[in-house]
Amino acid sequence: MMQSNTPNTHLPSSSLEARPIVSVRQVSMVFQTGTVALKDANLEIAQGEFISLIGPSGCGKTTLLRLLADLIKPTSGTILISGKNPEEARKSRAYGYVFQAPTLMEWRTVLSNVMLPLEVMNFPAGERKARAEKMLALVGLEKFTRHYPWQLSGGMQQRVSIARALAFDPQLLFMDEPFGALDEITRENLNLELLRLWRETGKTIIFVTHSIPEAVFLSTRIVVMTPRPGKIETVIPVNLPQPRTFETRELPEFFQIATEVREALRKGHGYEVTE
Amino acid sequence: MVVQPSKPALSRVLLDWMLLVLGFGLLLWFIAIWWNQSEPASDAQKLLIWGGFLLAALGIARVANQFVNTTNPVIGFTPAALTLLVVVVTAEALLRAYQVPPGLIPTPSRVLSTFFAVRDVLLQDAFQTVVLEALVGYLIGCGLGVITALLVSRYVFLERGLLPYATVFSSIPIVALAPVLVKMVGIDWQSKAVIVAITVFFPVVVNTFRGLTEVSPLSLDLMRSYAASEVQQYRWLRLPNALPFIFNALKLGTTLAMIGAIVGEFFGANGQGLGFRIQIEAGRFGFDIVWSAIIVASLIGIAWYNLVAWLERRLTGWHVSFR
Amino acid sequence: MTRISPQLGPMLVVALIVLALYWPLMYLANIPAAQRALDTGAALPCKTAFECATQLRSPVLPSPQQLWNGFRNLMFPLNSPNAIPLNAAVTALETVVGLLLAALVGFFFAIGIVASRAFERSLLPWIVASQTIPVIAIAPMLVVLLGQYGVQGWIPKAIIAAYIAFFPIAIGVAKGLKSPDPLSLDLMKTYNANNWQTYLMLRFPASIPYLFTAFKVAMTAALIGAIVAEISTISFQGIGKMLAENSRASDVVAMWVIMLSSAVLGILLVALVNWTERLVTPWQRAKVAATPMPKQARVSKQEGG
Amino acid sequence: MKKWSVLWVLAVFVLASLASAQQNLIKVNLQLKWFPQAQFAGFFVAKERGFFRAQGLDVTLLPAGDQSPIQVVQSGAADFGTTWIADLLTARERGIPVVHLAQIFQRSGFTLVALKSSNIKNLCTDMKGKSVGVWPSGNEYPAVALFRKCGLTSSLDPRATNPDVTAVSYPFDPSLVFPDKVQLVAAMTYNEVNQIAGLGYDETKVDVFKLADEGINLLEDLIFTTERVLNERNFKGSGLTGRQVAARLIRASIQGWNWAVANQAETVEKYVLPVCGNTCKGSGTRADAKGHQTWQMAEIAKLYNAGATTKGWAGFLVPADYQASVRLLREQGILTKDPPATTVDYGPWEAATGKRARDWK
Repeated sequence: MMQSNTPNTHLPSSSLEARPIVSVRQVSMVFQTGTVALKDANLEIAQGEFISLIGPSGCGKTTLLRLLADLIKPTSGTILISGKNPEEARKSRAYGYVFQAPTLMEWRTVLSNVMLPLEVMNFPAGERKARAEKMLALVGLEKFTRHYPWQLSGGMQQRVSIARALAFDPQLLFMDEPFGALDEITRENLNLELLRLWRETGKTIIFVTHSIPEAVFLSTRIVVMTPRPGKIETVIPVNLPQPRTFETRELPEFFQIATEVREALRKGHGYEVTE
Repeated sequence: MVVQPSKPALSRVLLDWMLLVLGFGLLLWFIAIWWNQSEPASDAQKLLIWGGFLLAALGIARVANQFVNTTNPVIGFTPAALTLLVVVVTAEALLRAYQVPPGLIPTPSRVLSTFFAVRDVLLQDAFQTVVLEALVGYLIGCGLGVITALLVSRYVFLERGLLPYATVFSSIPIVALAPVLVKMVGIDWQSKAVIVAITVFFPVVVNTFRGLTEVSPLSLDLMRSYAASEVQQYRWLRLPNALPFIFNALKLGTTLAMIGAIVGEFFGANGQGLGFRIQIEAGRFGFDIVWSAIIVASLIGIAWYNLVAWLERRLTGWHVSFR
Repeated sequence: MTRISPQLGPMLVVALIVLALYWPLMYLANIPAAQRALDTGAALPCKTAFECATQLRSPVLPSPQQLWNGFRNLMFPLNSPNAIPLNAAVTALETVVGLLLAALVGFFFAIGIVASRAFERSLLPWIVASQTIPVIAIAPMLVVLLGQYGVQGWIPKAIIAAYIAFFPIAIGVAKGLKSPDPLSLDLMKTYNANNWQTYLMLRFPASIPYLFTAFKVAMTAALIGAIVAEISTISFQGIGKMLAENSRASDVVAMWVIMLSSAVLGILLVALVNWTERLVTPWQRAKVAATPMPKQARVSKQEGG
Repeated sequence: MKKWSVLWVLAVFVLASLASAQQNLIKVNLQLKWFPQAQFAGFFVAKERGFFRAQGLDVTLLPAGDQSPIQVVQSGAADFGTTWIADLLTARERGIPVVHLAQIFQRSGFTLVALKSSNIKNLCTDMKGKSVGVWPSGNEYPAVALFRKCGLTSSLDPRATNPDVTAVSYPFDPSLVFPDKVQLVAAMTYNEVNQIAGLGYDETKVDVFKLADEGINLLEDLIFTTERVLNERNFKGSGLTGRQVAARLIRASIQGWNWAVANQAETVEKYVLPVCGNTCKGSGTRADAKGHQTWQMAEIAKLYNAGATTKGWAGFLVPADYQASVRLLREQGILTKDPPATTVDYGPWEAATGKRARDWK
């Protein structure tokens, strides 16, 4: 059951100065099959952060994202997005969502795929095309507006879906392993582009991955999650200099933080066989 | 360097066409000498006809390879046109050689000349059968089918309570309905329209429902993340997704509609219609007129099918099947 | 068994609603007819139009009582040449033989279409066109023609059934034969498999699910073909013959009974295909059990509502 | 005991079939023009009273619905058939080698029925612009001949774009179209006239126009076969020629017909009612099956007991009647040329009756 939200509840002390854009308190999710997908999760995310959720399969990272997006409802606990409950947030179109797969509508061209949310949200007709074209330029696909999705590579399709998520200018971006199916080279390029986008737009991004280097490279903070039951093991800040470049991956701090993450994952027995 | 597939030698190409021309020549020559004969041909001549047919068929099989890679639809149709021509000419020659009575099978030339003689009446018949009966019934049946599928996909109760029946009903031989419906609705065109509507209804419901529900779950999540209303969800996701499925049913429906209308007329017609004409003339051994009516029905059927297929390409050009 | 239970309730409710609507509808349809019959002085065993509505000889909609009596009259004795069971069996035989014949022809065309572009170019347009020819028009000719060569009785009907059933099979099997992914075809190439082996080991097995899907459509088509053939040609047995006969005799109740029986026959024949499919392709069953149908679509929608 | 009686019946049946096998009966299929009813009483009598068997024939009487009996005989599913003369002659003109063997009915029973209130007094002058209900499958020729004779085009003519008369085809039951859809409806004197009466329109309310009175006396029920059967040297391995079998069939049939017409009540009771099924009642008639068939038998007798039959020449096709039918069909353009002489073969009838056609006066 959802608990009633009281905006003036005392916030637990944290290192964050800004008012949190996302706040997760004591959230648990138990599926009908009895699986405990998420247990007592607590998390505060500030405006402009890039948060990665990392962990092995079954640790509840996608569940957490889907809970934030109001695609499912929590069994217990409270979630606030910009002070609203997730359903209100969804209805006020507070976030964009990028799925594991591009999820493009095969009957629409690249341009009209990006225009889809604008049509759904009744943006003025004149504005839609301009916005969509701008977003496509942002992801470097301005030359492919008239193509159909199947004419693009997987990486390009995923860029279209990012452009689509940005099209209506939400403050929050939820990304669920968006680059999971791509090859390493494409993935690194897209990582850079994503960071550029993040800097240029000032969005808050919550990013699900199970790649440690990717998480370290992208994030301002890494939320390490462990399975059975799914829970937040620890939150590791990433204080690598901005803007990050290819060279960032060569820094000793990069490896240090990566090791920290790996150890946190191991601590939660994430990779050990448990009976 | 890319090796181009070598073009067949010119002499080979010529040989293939020679075969074809020789086969046609044999058949046409026989038809010419037997045009006014009323005696069966000799065994040697019959053998010659079969030989001509085989030569022409072999010729087509080889010539067709030259048309395989063309994108021009008219040129690409050449092998099919040649096939039809060979079959028609062979039929003409064989029917003349064996002197098959026109009361059993009329020769193609006889059918064609009859066709021109009776074309006006056949066009009137076609109007009654195609426009009033098949088309009206088709539009009603398809329209109701899509609406039903929308409702069924929206309400789980309807899906569970109605859809199993629709699936079951689509395996019912619709012809069995025809006499009952003609009795119920009367012998005018309306009864045939009802038969056609029922015939096309069930495939449309079943197909459209599949199209509306076989949507990727991620796309549904996406629509939800946009807080899209249910109407928007249908408008932007489910209906476009269902279009290829709907068009499959619509294409299937064109032939079902023609057959439904014609069969319906067998159980009573008000003096017009292709089914009426076929029934009357078949009873009189007027098979030249029966075949003329068949030609009209087929031409309309093909045109109708292609019209729907054209619409499909226009509206669902994005679909896998057109890549 | 638990799998059908969620449907059972709603199906029963719908059936009950239809039944409940049937009575008023029947009266609505029949009372004017009954009134007319009474006005013209027809001798009926009833006095008011309301009373007569359930007893008309040619009702617009037959009353349940009439239907029940019709069923009793037409079902027994089981082996009577005028009862439904024997005639339905004859029609079923024609249909099944027609389907097998259609499978043979369909496979031939499918292989031709897949194996040779020249074949496809020369014949496919006419295969499609053949379906627009109303089979009912050529049936009488075909039957007389076949009769010349001693082919009589149920065989011509099976051939006519095959004529309209081969098309969905040809198209479906062609799709199936083309369905193996390029990688599997490349794999066969690495084994240096010849064409025949590729068909036998890869393309045919891959086409089986498509074949059965096509069979379900084709079975209904074949049944329609058999009935149409019986109606429009010389026939002394079969559902179509009963239909024609009772249509000529204007026995409306009998026509309803035959129509409903042919519906049951159609359902049974399609069920036969389903059953054969389960028997022939056990791996499909296992797959279906392992991965339940993608019903997430439905789940998400309910949440969204 | 019931059990035993069943066994007895079985035993008798087996013995009977053995006996028939010993007799080497020749299996013959005779295609009737319609469903079993008194219209074919003579054939039922010949079968059940053993007239066929006495001729060494085991005759199966096949019922018919839509299909033309000519198609059935031509396809070989039946050896002989009964049909109408217009059918036979048009089929012959289209190259189907059918041969007329014996003429059962000597008069036409085809009529058109109109409500008195519709004010149709003279067919030729009043029919224009009207709808006429006819049966398909070759049963429309008498009506076509009438339309042509009156100089009217009809929708049955595939060359008439704006027909004077709309011919409505329907599945034989007049109640489907009369009197709502058509002003005139085809009816046989022996069947549909009573069905129309059953609709509430008896003789006081309708006019019955007999086409014979309008000069359209096209002969109806006759026995025919194909040249192939007739010229068979060894009919189904029986050792008899096709002609001999035809002669035996005609002999037994005439015998059956004479008996039936002489013993109408018994014929209906014993030989018609047991074989006629659903169609027996004549849909819509006021009478029950027995009443309808008794009435039909009487009407049929009138068509049989006319012309040549009254002179003791039952089954004889009177050359003058035949010529009149041919002339009529030629005049109306239904036939384009005279049928060949082989269309009528008196041989089997002469062999069956011992009379000679040329002796007819």
